[in-house]
Order: sequence, then structure tokens, then C-alpha cells
Amino acid sequence: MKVSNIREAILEVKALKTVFKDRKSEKTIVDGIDFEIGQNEVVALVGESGCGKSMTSLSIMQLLPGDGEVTEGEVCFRGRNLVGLKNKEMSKVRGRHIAMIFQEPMTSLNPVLTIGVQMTEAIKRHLGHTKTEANEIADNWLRRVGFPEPTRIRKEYPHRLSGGMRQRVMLAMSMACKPDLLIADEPTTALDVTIQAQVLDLIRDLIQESSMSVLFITHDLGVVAEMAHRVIVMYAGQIVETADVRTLFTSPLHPYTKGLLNSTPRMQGAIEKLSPIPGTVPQAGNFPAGCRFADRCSMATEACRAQMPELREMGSGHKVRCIMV
Amino acid sequence: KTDPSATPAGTAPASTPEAQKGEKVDGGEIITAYLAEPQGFIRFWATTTTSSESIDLVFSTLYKFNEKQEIVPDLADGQPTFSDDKMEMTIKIRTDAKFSDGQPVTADDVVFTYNIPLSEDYKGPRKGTFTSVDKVEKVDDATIKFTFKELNAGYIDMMPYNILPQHLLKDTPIKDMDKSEFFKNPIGSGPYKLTEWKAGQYLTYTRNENYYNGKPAIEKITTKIMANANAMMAQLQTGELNFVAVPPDNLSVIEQYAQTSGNIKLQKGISSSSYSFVGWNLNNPLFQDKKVRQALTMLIDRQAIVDNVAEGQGKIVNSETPPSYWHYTDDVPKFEYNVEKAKELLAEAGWKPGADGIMVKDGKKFEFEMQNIQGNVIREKAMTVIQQQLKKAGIIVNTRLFEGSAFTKNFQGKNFEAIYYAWSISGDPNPKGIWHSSEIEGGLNTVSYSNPEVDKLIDEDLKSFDMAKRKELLNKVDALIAEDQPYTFLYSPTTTLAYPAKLEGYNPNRDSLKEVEKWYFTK
Amino acid sequence: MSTPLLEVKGLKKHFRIGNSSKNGAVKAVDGVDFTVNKGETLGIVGESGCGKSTVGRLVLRLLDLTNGQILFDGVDLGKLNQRQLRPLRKDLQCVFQDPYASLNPRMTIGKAIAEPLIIQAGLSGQEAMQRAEALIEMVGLRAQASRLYPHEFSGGQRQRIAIARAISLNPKLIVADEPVSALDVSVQAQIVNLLGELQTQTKVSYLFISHNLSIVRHISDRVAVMYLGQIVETASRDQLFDNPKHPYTQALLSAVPEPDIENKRDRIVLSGEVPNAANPPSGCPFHPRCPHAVQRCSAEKPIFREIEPGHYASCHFI
Amino acid sequence: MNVVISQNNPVIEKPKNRSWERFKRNKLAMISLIILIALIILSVLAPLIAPYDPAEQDLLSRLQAPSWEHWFGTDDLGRDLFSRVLYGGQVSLAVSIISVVFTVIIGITVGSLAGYYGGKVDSILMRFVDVMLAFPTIFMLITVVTLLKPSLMNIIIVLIAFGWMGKARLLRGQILSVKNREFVDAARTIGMSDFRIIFRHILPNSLSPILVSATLQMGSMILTESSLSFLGLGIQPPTASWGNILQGAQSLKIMMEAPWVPFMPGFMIFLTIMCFNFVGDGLRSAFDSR
Amino acid sequence: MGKYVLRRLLNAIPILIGITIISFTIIHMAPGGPLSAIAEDPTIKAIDKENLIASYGLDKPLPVQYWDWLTGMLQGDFGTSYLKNEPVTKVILERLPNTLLFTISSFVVSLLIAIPLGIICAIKANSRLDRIVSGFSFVGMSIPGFWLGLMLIMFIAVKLGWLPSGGMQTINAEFSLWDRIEHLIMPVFTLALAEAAVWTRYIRSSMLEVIHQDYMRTAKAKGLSGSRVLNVHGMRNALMPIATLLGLAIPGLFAGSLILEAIFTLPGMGRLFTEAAFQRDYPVLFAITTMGAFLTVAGSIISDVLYAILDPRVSLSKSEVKG
Ligand SMILES: Nc1ncnc2c1ncn2[C@@H]1O[C@H](COP(=O)(O)OP(=O)(O)OP(=O)(O)O)[C@@H](O)[C@H]1O
Ligand SMILES: Nc1ncnc2c1ncn2[C@@H]1O[C@H](COP(=O)(O)OP(=O)(O)OP(=O)(O)O)[C@@H](O)[C@H]1O
Ligand SMILES: [Mg+2]
Ligand SMILES: [Mg+2]
Repeated sequence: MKVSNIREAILEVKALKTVFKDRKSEKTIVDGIDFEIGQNEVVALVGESGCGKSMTSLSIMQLLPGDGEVTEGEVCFRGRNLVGLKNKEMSKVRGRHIAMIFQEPMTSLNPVLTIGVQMTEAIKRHLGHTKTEANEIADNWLRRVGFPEPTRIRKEYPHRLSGGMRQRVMLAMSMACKPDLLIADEPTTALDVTIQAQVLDLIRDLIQESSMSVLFITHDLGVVAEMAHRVIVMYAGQIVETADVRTLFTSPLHPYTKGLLNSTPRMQGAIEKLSPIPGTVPQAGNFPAGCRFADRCSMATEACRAQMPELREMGSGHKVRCIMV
Repeated sequence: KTDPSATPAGTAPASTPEAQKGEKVDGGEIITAYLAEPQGFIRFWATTTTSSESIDLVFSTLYKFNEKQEIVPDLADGQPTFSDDKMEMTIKIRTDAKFSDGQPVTADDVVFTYNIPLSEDYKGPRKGTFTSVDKVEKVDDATIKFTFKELNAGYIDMMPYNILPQHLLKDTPIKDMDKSEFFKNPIGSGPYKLTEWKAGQYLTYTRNENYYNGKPAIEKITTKIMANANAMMAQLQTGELNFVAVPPDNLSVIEQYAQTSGNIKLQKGISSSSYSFVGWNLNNPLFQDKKVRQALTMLIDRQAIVDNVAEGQGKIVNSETPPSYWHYTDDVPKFEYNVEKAKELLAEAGWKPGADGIMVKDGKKFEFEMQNIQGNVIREKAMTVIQQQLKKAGIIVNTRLFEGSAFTKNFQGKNFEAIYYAWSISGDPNPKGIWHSSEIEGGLNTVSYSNPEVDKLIDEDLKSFDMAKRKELLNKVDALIAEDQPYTFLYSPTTTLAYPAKLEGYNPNRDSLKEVEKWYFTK
Repeated sequence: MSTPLLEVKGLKKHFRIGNSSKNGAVKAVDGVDFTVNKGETLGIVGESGCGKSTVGRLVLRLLDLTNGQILFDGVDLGKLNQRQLRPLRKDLQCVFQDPYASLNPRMTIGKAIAEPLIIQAGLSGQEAMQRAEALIEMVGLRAQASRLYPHEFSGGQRQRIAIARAISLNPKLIVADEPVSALDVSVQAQIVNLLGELQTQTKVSYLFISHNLSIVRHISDRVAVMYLGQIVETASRDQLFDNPKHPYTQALLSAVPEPDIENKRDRIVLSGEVPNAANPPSGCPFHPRCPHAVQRCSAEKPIFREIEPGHYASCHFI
Repeated sequence: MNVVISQNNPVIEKPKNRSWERFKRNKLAMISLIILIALIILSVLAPLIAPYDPAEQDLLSRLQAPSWEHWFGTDDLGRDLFSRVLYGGQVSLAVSIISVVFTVIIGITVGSLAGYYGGKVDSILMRFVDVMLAFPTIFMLITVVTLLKPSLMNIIIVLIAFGWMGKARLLRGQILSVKNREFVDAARTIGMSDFRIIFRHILPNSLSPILVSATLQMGSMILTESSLSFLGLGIQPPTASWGNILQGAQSLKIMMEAPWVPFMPGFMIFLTIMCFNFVGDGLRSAFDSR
Repeated sequence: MGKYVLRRLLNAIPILIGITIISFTIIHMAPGGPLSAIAEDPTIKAIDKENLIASYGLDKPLPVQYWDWLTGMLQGDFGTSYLKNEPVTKVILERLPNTLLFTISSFVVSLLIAIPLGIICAIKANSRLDRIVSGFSFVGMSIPGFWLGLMLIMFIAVKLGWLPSGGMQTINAEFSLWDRIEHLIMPVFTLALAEAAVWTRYIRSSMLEVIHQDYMRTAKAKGLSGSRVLNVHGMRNALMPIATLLGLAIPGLFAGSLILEAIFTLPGMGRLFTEAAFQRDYPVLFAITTMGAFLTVAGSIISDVLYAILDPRVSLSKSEVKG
């Protein structure tokens, strides 16, 4: 599967800005993000903890917690702007057209309902199936994600399943209505490496079969390399670099991307001292003016601190937010 | 025993002379309330006031007490007659009385009834009343003879026992009678029949059509059981009750309600046979000097207590006989409110004000503890007034309240220095139980009052069957006790009754449902 | 080689299920042997629930052991009670996984670091505080930070503080239980480097517990791989990563995703779930998931043996 | 909001208690706290402030409406209601505060022993708590108060005796969760004594729910005391407490003709409980969003 | 489950026995006795008191009395009330239905108020509505119940005459449902107000907790309708802790009714108890305290069982896996 830039975009995120307000303060968590996801494309969103990855995905789903709000920008799904859509309308999109799986398999399933109930409720609602039909569909998907005895699993409660099993159930559940776009928010972070490998394999197979698009959120560059066609690197609520996988890993441009790659320990090759990025991630609401990475950047100059750099196109879909390149 | 002003139980209406105008109605309902449920319908086992009042509705007795605590015939025909040695008493009964099941009331029933407390098997609380009785026999169908073991001028205390139907109870063993069906569901020969007893809620009576004194006019009587006076006052105003005693602290409100609504009228000033007092423990050195006790009485403005605490609903008493009694006399030594004179008396007794104004004698301050029962607002208030008044005279009173049972125990165990208490006296007026020195040990003479002269007079009265003689003896007792002031006698509360505006035929001197069979409504 | 700093022999820890022994036990650690030499880092890796933390806590004697020996500097820690252990504690320190839970939220970090100095080294409050500030600078924070509370720091900074506390008494061994697992890559690298620097300076030994193989590869001298309460393979770092012997180790190594687009490796994807430690499989504990398993594996428990110098593994087929 | 110690920000802020900061921002809770403190000060200073002796009767001026002379009016014995409410506050607040303080102390002792040591100690103590809890509190309260004489001391003792178990349970649960936190292990690896661990590390981190529940309990203790007064089992007159001033004003006459007499103590009870509740709620949210 | 309940019940036996012994002792330690009131009457003589004491069995040593009572109780005989000369069981059974009717209707009413309010407040946490409702619930919690009761009687019953001021029913009238309701409105309202206030707080916080759970987000992400998310995914989890509180609330309900029964003259257990306490009607006192203890123990068992039924994660058949 090679990247091609002329895919038809199924999701376009334009100048998205998400803000958290409480009575006193207001902090911008996602600050003007633009990207699109093409048909059948897997886009990875990477960045360190707190940079706004999850909030971006929740903004797309219109599922922001209580005091969060999309204040600017659009989220166009197949040309239709989802921002500001009535909850009722939106609920027809969720699960049906855009499905989502979350990071914590332990808490993402309702502990007091059986797997069967949780799987079939969406099938019944979106596809209008009867209970028996829905059960059958659920069984098929459960089998598909590797449960040889799906009927038994349907009757189980989540707490009786291990983390990996739950995440597979989540996956089956989100696939059940054959969505066009799957948003996977760190689906394997909480799993052991061997289990992670199982689940990643599974996701890859499903993507190939079902021709859906995926927004894959992770902070693990290793996972990105395995899964994505295209990568978006976020830092402090902004996109700092985006490119196709190969370009990003072979010729990263932004100092932050480089820093991330350098501080990641490898399984192969010589063992060198890691070169970490100094300092810590700035907190939302407390971002420095100018380039938000400037404080941690070895190449930073006065100009970097003076003005926020633009996200510039460097050719063939490779964009960078840095004035030094 | 308990101060009626604090326990405003059901009480009776009063008639005013000009109230004869309306036309008599046959029927109507009286709804009143008691604070407690009756225990049951046999007086040998039922001791509370509520019980006796309920029993009186359903049953006849040989005699009833009038408001002066004299006996008037009920089932009996005329006063009892005595043999010359006074060891035999003969009572004639009327023959027209019937139980509400149609059976006549005969001498057999009376004999059956009076043999209950004489039986070995009887374990109830009234055995003591009948210890002087040897036997009770039928002379003929209308005559009963009591034979005594010893002289007993207080025989009238044996009279108000309800006559039970032998034909219904003869098979019930005496020891089980208080657990029998009859105890709760009685058949009697009184003016009313018990028709419903809803436990904890109310009892309903309907009139006995065959009552030997004529069918009562009031058709129905309901006695509710309510936990507090406030609720009664509320229900009086909503019409859920139409007949109830009004406690002094609610008087003004009810008076106003009576005026504006016109539904009820009030009868004030019904005298009661109770009085409250402060008992001084005579074993305590503080109170051993008569002058001190007299001075203490003079320091207490009793009229102020009556006016401000009892809202005027009471009468000052100066000795041990309640004003309603037949032998009552006002001719006793009195110790009116007089602070100056009291101080003089105290000075004579050796009590002088110290530097801080507190009375001292031999370096000891005049300070004591006064006990009171808790939960009785009027008594609590009266006590705080007394406390304040004595404080002004340099006497420190520490007040302490006790829960009912514990309080009684302290009183009877002589476990107090001073105590605020009240007596409710009924029946025979001989005061032996309270004032005789022989009652210090185990009796109710818990202030340990001992006056040989009083003892002698009391003993003599016990053997006197001549009323005039008794009055003379008892008046002497009262005067002696008043002079000694073992109690500071405070006041005898008077009762106020609220009754329906259209009710007539009541006796203005009687409280509760007494004589209800004579009442009637007018149009 | 002189005697090792820490020698663990036949270490076992069984947790009772419920409060009676009838219900059986979780064999969290079931016969573990390893050694840690002076100035050396032993990495322990394995999947979640395999008993890594339990080993660490047993060595620290935060748990009572069921069986076995923990010889630390020649003293058997397993035989001592808590009171007897107290004086030895200064040589044996720890750093935990969760930087948010490992500092008392109601204590300034200065006090937190000074506390061991007061208790173990008997310093006065003021001396301890000065020393604490020096330590805070040593781990890369400003001395003034000593007056702040933990919540005012980021995760990485807290982990630095926890490290400062651990090294304050100049311990001989630090048990580091997943000290970087909760941190972002960029910070993770900072901490790994810090630990390395401290080791060069103070010659402290680490028992470095992690499930992150690439980190272990960077920091360890030797590595032990645990599976279901037992060590299935031990070797020097290079032996283990370049030439893993045990099928589990092989699968584990191959499962790590690499941020490298050029040379993709083959991956051994294990089927099935990690079995339950309360009810371990018979024979070789790995046999239900092992791609090479045969009849014998379920029947017979393989012996943990030396395959080449310094390289031990337990599998019938090596 | 983390204060990030970045290189260009050498100013280190003074350490401050964030819960307190957050609490201060909660206006309602702050106002309530100020009112409570004011109430406590006022009633402590009652002897200085009260214009009259609370027991001083003036039978000529009974049930007077509030006036310049008698700010809250007078009661049915002509006593100055303002003075009585002040002194009554002393008793009511003392009852609630003292009993809650001891409740908390016992609760903490039992709860921390049970929670920290676990095992046998835990089972024995918790069985005991079970027994105490299985006493139907209000029934026992009434029985015991009926049996003992209803003095201030006895009422406090009874309130304590039947009030500590909830705290013990709460704290035990809290300690069970805190004692497995890693900083406690860290403290143990330093070789700290159990005592020091409990007091320096575990308790400070377990107390906030206790503190919240204690504040709420202060309110309910006042209510319990006044309910007992209503049954005639509370603090006994002439000592004034809000409960028994209210109880003394139960007659229809006073309620209709002098409504200020029941209103004043009733309002004080209401206000105090309300303030305790708001403070408790404020504390809860201050501790919560850590 | 059955086994678990059985074990809990067996465990409860020593607790109950302990409680009865303690309450037996405490009650007997009380100064005064059942005879105090009678003994004030000068016409009742010493012999009568002795008779009564013997007939009550109070002349026996305390342990013997306890043993008699215990063995009697185990055979279902709680003795005879001194005050009412009737078997305690009968006396209690006459009162119990009234108390049950009163407390249970208050309880139901309070939940009917509290559940919707609590949920709305949680959904709209920190909104103006939430603050208003919270404010009211604090007011509700802070109003002394007896005071509110008296005020209601004074205004609604006495001044306005809209409702009867007390009692369970119109006397001498045929039973009618409306009559019952009319009599219960004010007491139920009074008791339910405070209860509802407390429950609203509980439900709000429990729901608030649930709303922020990941599985709620999952449910929304599946595109379920708002009401299904709330009712199926939210409620069940939110009501779980509430359900366990219900069991623990049982004994408290009776306590709450105690004072209101006096104010509204409801013939229930509360009044029976106060009466018995003041008059030292020992058999009734013991029966009620034992019953209270039993309710408390039963309440805690019920709440654990309820929890286990509602929460599949808890399995009772195994021993408690408590932390
Ligand atoms: N409910 C909320 N209220 C206020 N701020 C929030 C809320 N939820 C998240 N944030 C803030 O939003 C920022 C971005 O959070 P987000 O969850 O999107 O990060 P992330 O990139 O997904 O991180 P992680 O890798 O940890 O999941 C964080 O700084 C966080 O503090
Ligand atoms: N206190 C305890 N009581 C009962 N069982 C326990 C206890 N602590 C750990 N266990 C069990 O022991 C086994 C090993 O746990 P341990 O925490 O040592 O694993 P781990 O390898 O550290 O896992 P992780 O990578 O998740 O930290 C697990 O099955 C766990 O459930
Ligand atoms: Mg996230
Ligand atoms: Mg671990």
C-alpha cells in the first residue's frame, strides 16, 4: 500500500480550535489544526502526553467533556460540517459512520452490562436489525476478532475478560456497523507488547478488508511506523509536522520530530546514549508566545520566540512549522 | 400524682345558667383526646386516670365521687349503712340496671366483682385497698354485705370499682382476667358501650339505649389518643376534636379562636383536686428550722407564678387539702409573699447576707439543689421563676431535671434536697400516706415530716365515721402542716375546658367526661 | 568475581486468595534465582502480571516471602523482621513507576528528600535540608524547588525527585520498578540518562524492572526474562538481545514495534492470553502459547540451565 | 496547573495549600465559614456581649416583640431572647463541636489501627464497629438519654458513643487505599517506624473525607441535640440551648402570638447547619479536584 | 449467593446476642422501673407493688430474666406489655403497619423527587439549575423536621384548613384511599423533604461520577440516543451505590419517623417506643431494640446482596475480596 495524495478526502478538519472554559480561565487545547483523511487512508496522530491528541479526536466526534467547546473551524465528514450539529443528528453519525475506540480497555466497557448487550445496542439502532439478527452480526464480528466461541463471550461481563480481550471486543463493537472512519485513540498503549502485537495485526487486517479510513492516535513512534500511511506530529495543541511515514522517519524536518526520534530507544543497532529533548512540555493555557517548542529547542533564535511560525508546505504533502528549515 | 395542667387529658363541659335556650337534640358526637391509651376495662388492673374515665363510660359502680370527693350512689340505692361496731357495711342496689347484653345486674355480680381482689389468685395492684375486708356476701338479690377485719373510715376508696358481669366472666380464672378478651372488649351496664378500639388511635363509644338512668342524648363519644397538647389544640381548631382541656399556655389562642369561630365555648376555673408544691427534705440541715421554711415560702411570689406561668389558671394553696374537697378550709396559717419579713425570719435563724449578697450561716452559703420532672413546661418554668426569686434574696438554687421514672425514684428514695412536685388527691381525704410519720419508711412521706400531734389526729380520723368530726380533725391537721411548712404549697391549677358551642347539660364544676350522660346538643 | 551484592535463591511468593488457604494461591513468584553485582544493572522484563514487581517488593522486603533467600551483602534479608531491617534500609532504596503516587502529596519535596537523611543518617533538620537541596540540583532541578509540593511538578520532574530521595543515603542497590513507564519518550530518555550518570558517579547497582524492552536494552548489563512467576532466560544484554534462546524471549523481542521504516523485522505473533498465575499450566508455563510446543512441554517442566557462559534458559529445545 | 520550573523563570512561588486556595475561591463556603467563626466568637464572648443575664426574668415584660431594648424580643418569662440565643449558641455549638471532635479522634484511632495493621486487629475492631452500628442509634440515644440524666456532659457522651463508627469505617477504607500508595512503600524502605508512617504519611492523606464528614456531622449533631430537646431529652433548662429555646416555644400561643421566640433559635439552628453544610461541601470540592 | 446470605446470617447471630445483652443491661440499669408511676398513688400499697414485681418477673436475678426473655423470644414470645396487658407481638403488629406505611411512602416520595433532580443536577453540573437545586437541598437538610411539621400544622391545617392536622385516618369513617392520602400528605412531605435533600446529593454525586466514566463516552461514541446512554448505561451504575445505601437506610427511616409520629399523632412504632421508654415497659423496649438491631444487621446484609445483584463484578459465593 503506497501513499497517494489524490485520494478523495473523507474527513477534513479545518482550522479546528478547541477551548476549555471555566468560570475564570480559558485555555486553548487544540489550536488551529488542519488535516484531512483520505478514503482508505491510515493517518497517525503522534505527540507527547497532553499535546491535545485525544481532544482533537473528541472534537471530531463532538464528544468533548463538559466545559470543552469547539470555538472555531470545521470538521467536515464527507463534506458535511459536524461542528454544531444537533446531538440527535450527530448520534446518527457516531458509531454508524465514524466509530471510535479508546485507550483504556479496562474502563471503556460498561461493567454492569454484558458484552452482548453492549455490542448489539448500536447494531440495532443504526442498522435497524432485530435482536436475533444483531446477535448474529455480533457473533460474526467477535469471531472475526479471534473469539472462537462468540456466543459465550456475548454473555460475559467485561470484568471477566483480560485487557487484550476487551480491546478486541471494543474493536469488534466499533466495526460492527461498518463505519467509514475509525478513530483509534491509543488502542494498544495499555496492553503488553505481545498482546499489542496481536491487536495491531488484527486492526491492520480489518482495515485492509473493510476499506475504511483510520485516524490512529498514539505516542509510540514504533506503532506509527507499523500502522500509518501518513503521520501528523502534534506539539502543544498544534501540528508541527506532517508527512507520509517514510518521509517522516527518513527525513524529519522539525527539531521536535527529530528530538522524538532521537530519544526513542531502539531494539536494533548500536546502543548509544539517548539524546533527550531537554525541559518539559508546556501546559495548555501557559504556552509561550512564538514557537511553542522554542524553549526546548537547541536551534531556537530570537526570531523563533518572537512570532509563531506558519505551517509551511515543503513539498509533496510534507509540512513543517519551523522557520529554521 | 400528675399535675393536670401538664397533662391536659379529656375533660368535661360546664353549663352556664342562661344556656337553656336551644331545643334539645337527640344525638351528636363528642370527640375528645387523651394523652395515653386506657389499659383496659377492669379497675382492679387498670390504674391510670384515662383508664378509670374510660371505665366509667362503660360500667356502673356502686358509688361515684362527686367534685367534692363525696360518694354519690350509682348502682347503689342510698348511702351504705353500718353495723354499730362499724365492722359490717350493707349496701342496697337498684334492680333496674342491665348489662348491655340484656342481663340484669344483680347482687351476685357485685359479690363476684368484690371477691376478685380478695382472692388468692389476684395479683393486681389493688390488693392493698381491700386488706381490711374480710368477706363480701350477698344478703338478698338487692343487698350486699361487707365484713371488715378492722375499722376503716376510708371505705369510700373501695367504691369506684366497676361491677363486672358474672355470667360472662365466671369461667375466666382470676389470674388471667387482665389478659382476657373482656379486659379489652367489655360489656358493662354504664351509659355507653365500647364499639371500637383502634389501638394507638382512638376508642369509640355509642350510647347504651337501655341505660337505667335514661338513654344519654349524646350518641357517640370518641376518645382519641394523642401524643401532645399542641396537636390537640391544633385539632380543636380544625374541628377534629370538639371537647378538650386547654392547657394554660395555649389559653389565649383558643380563647381567640372561640371568639372568632363561634364553634366552641370555654369553661374556665374548674377546680381540680391537685396542687403543686416544693418539698423540703427535712433530713437536710438547711431545712430543719421551721423559720427557714416559712421564710422560703414568703420569698416566693406564688401569685406571680399563677399569673405568669399558669396564665392565671390556678389558685394559691396554703396547706395539704385541695380546694375542691368537701372538708377544705382556708383557715390555716399563711405565709404571704413578703421579702422583708422573710429576711427577718432568716436572720433569726442565723442566715445573714454575705459580702456577695448570698446568705451565709457559720461560713456556709445557702445553696441547694431543686429537682424537677423533665418534659413539663409549666413546672420547669415555675421552677425557674422560684430560682430567680430566691436568688434575689441571696439563696442559690441549682435546678436539675430528671426523666419521669428516675424523678419518681428520687422522690420516693428521699434522694433530693428540695423537689418540685405535685399531688393529685382523690377519694378518701385521710392523709396518712403522705403525712403520717409511720409513712417515712417506705411510704410517701418522703420529706420525713414528723409531728406527733398530726400523727394522732390522722389516726383518729381513720376511725371516725362522722363527717363533721372528720372535717374538724382534718382541718386541724391542715393548720398544723401549714404552720410547719414541710412543703411550700404553691397552687392548685384550675382546668379550662373547650366544648362545642351548642352543648348543654354539663356541670360547670366537673372536668373530663364525667356526667357525660347528662349532656345534650341544642339546635 | 567477588561475591555478588544481591543474591536471590529460590524466591517464592504465594498470595492467598481470599482469607482462607482453601481457595488456593496466586503463585506470583515461584522460584526465582538471580544475582546483581556491584555497580551492575540487572534488567527484569516480562509481561504484565508475571511477577516483576513482586520480586522487587520482596527484595525491598515490603512483602514477606513465602520461601527462599535474599542475600544482600551476605545478610539474608528474608530472615529479618521489619525492626531488624531498619538499619539495613539505607543501602537498599527504591524508585517506583508512578511518579504521581510515589511522593507524599502533603509534604514539600525538600522535606521528602530530607526525611531519610534525618531518620537514617541522623542529620539535623537543617543539615538534611541543605543536603536535600544539593541532591535536588544533582538531579537537574533548582534548589529553590525544595519548598514546593509534588503536584507542582511534571511527571518527569517528580521522578527526578524520587530518584534524588533514593540516592540520598548513598545506597548500594536501587530497585527501580518501571521508573520510566509512565513518562513520555522525551522525558523517559532524560531519566534513563540520569540513572546512567548516577551509576557512573556512585557505583550504585540497579535492579531495573520494566516491560519496555528497548529501555532495558539501553540500561542493563544483564537481563532476566520472567514469565508467570519464573525466570525463563537470563543472559548478558548482548547475548539476550542478539541471540535470544527461549521462544518466549524471541516472541517478546519481535513484538516490539520499531520506529524504523526501512528494515522491518519478522514478527512472531503469539496467540492466546497470558495465563492466570493462580492456575498456572502444567509443565512448561509457556507451552499453551508457544509456537513450538509439543506433548512433552505440557508434561515436563524444563530445567533452567546454562546454555552458554552466562546465558541461562529453561526450554526443552535448546 | 503545574508550575513548571523552566530555566527562564527563577521566581519560585511560595508554597501554598492548594485545597485552601480552592476553598477560598468558593464564595458560598467562605461566607459560611466566616459566619460560623462569627457565631462561635459571638457565643464564646456571650458573657461580654449579652445585654442581660440569660436567666434574668422580668415577668412584667413577657413575650415582647423585638425592640431596641430587647433585640430579639423576650420569651414567656420575660427573659431577653438575644442573650439567651447567645448563651444557647455556646451550648449548641459546644455540643456539636466537642462531640464531633471526639468522634473524629475515636474514629481515627480505630480506623487507622484497623486499616494499617489489617488482619486480626482489623477483624476484631470492625466486628466491634458492626456491633455498635447495629445498635439502632436514635433508639439507643433515646434509651440512654432517658436512663442517664440529660446533662450536657451525658448528651455529649452519648452523641460520641454512637457517632464515631462511621468515621472509623471511612478512615479505614481511606487508609486501605492510601497505605498501598507508593510513597508509603517509599517511606517504609527508608526504615520509618509504623507510628511515623501513620502520622506523617498516611493520615495527612486520608483525612480529607473525614474532615468533610465531620463538618457535615456538626450540623447533624445540632439537629440531633435539638430533636432530643424536642422530646424533652436534650439540654435542660434553665441552661439555654437553641434546641431547648425552640422546644420551649412549641406552644401554639407563642407560635402565633410571639413568632419571634421560635424563629430566632430556629433560624440559628438552620443557619448553622446550613453553614456547616456549605463549608463541608466546599471542603469536599476543594479536596476533590486535586 | 444463598450460602453467602446464610453465612452472613450466622455471623449476625453473635452480634445480635451481644446487642441484646448490652441493651438488656443498659435498660435495666436505668433508674426507676415500670412501677414508678403506679407507686406515686397513695392508695397503692406495698403488697401491691410486690405483687406486680412478681408478676412481671422482676424479682428474679437479671441473668435469669435475660435467659427467660431470650428463650421466650426464640419461640416467638416477646412477653407481655406491662402497659397494655397484651402480648408484645400483638402490640407491635398493631403499630408496625402504620409506621411502615408512613416511612415507606416518605421513602418512595423522596426517591421520586431525588432521582430526577439528582440526575438533572449531575448532567447540568455547576449550571444555575444545579446550584439552585443544591441550594434547596441544603435548605432541606438544614430545616429541623419537627419545626417544619409544626409550621405545616399551624398554617396548612389550622389556618387554612386544607388538610387534617394529624392521625392516620378520619375516625369512625369507612376506609378510603383519599382519606389516607390526605392524612399522610403533611407528615410524608416533612419526612421526605429532608430525605429527598440528602438523596439528591447522593444521587447527584454518584451520577456525576458515572457521567465522567469512560464507558459513558464509549456509549455516546457508539451513537446511542441520549436517553439510552443515560438510562441504560448511566443509571444502573449510578444507582448501584445508592442501592446499597438503601439497605443501610432502613433503620434510619424508623428513627426519622419517631419525632414526626409524635407531632402528627401517628400511631406508629416511634410513639410506642417513646412511651415504652418513659414508662419502662421493658418487654416492649427489648422487642423494639432487638428489632432495630435486627433491621440494622438485615439492612447491611441486604445492601451487600443488592450490590452483588446489581454489580456483576462482585461475587458473593467466594469470600469477600475486600482490599
Ligand atoms: N476536562 C478537561 N478540562 C480542562 N482541561 C482538559 C480536560 N481534559 C483534558 N484537558 C487538557 O487538555 C490537554 C490535552 O489533553 P489530551 O487528552 O488531548 O492530550 P493527549 O494528547 O491525548 O494526551 P495523552 O497522551 O496523555 O492521552 C491537556 O493539557 C489536558 O490538561
Ligand atoms: N498483594 C497481592 N495480593 C494478591 N495477589 C497479588 C498481590 N500483588 C500481586 N499479586 C498478583 O501477583 C501477580 C504478579 O503481580 P506483579 O505486580 O508482581 O506483576 P508485574 O509483573 O509487576 O506486572 P505489571 O507489569 O502489571 O506491573 C499478579 O497475578 C497479581 O495479580
Ligand atoms: Mg489521550
Ligand atoms: Mg509491576
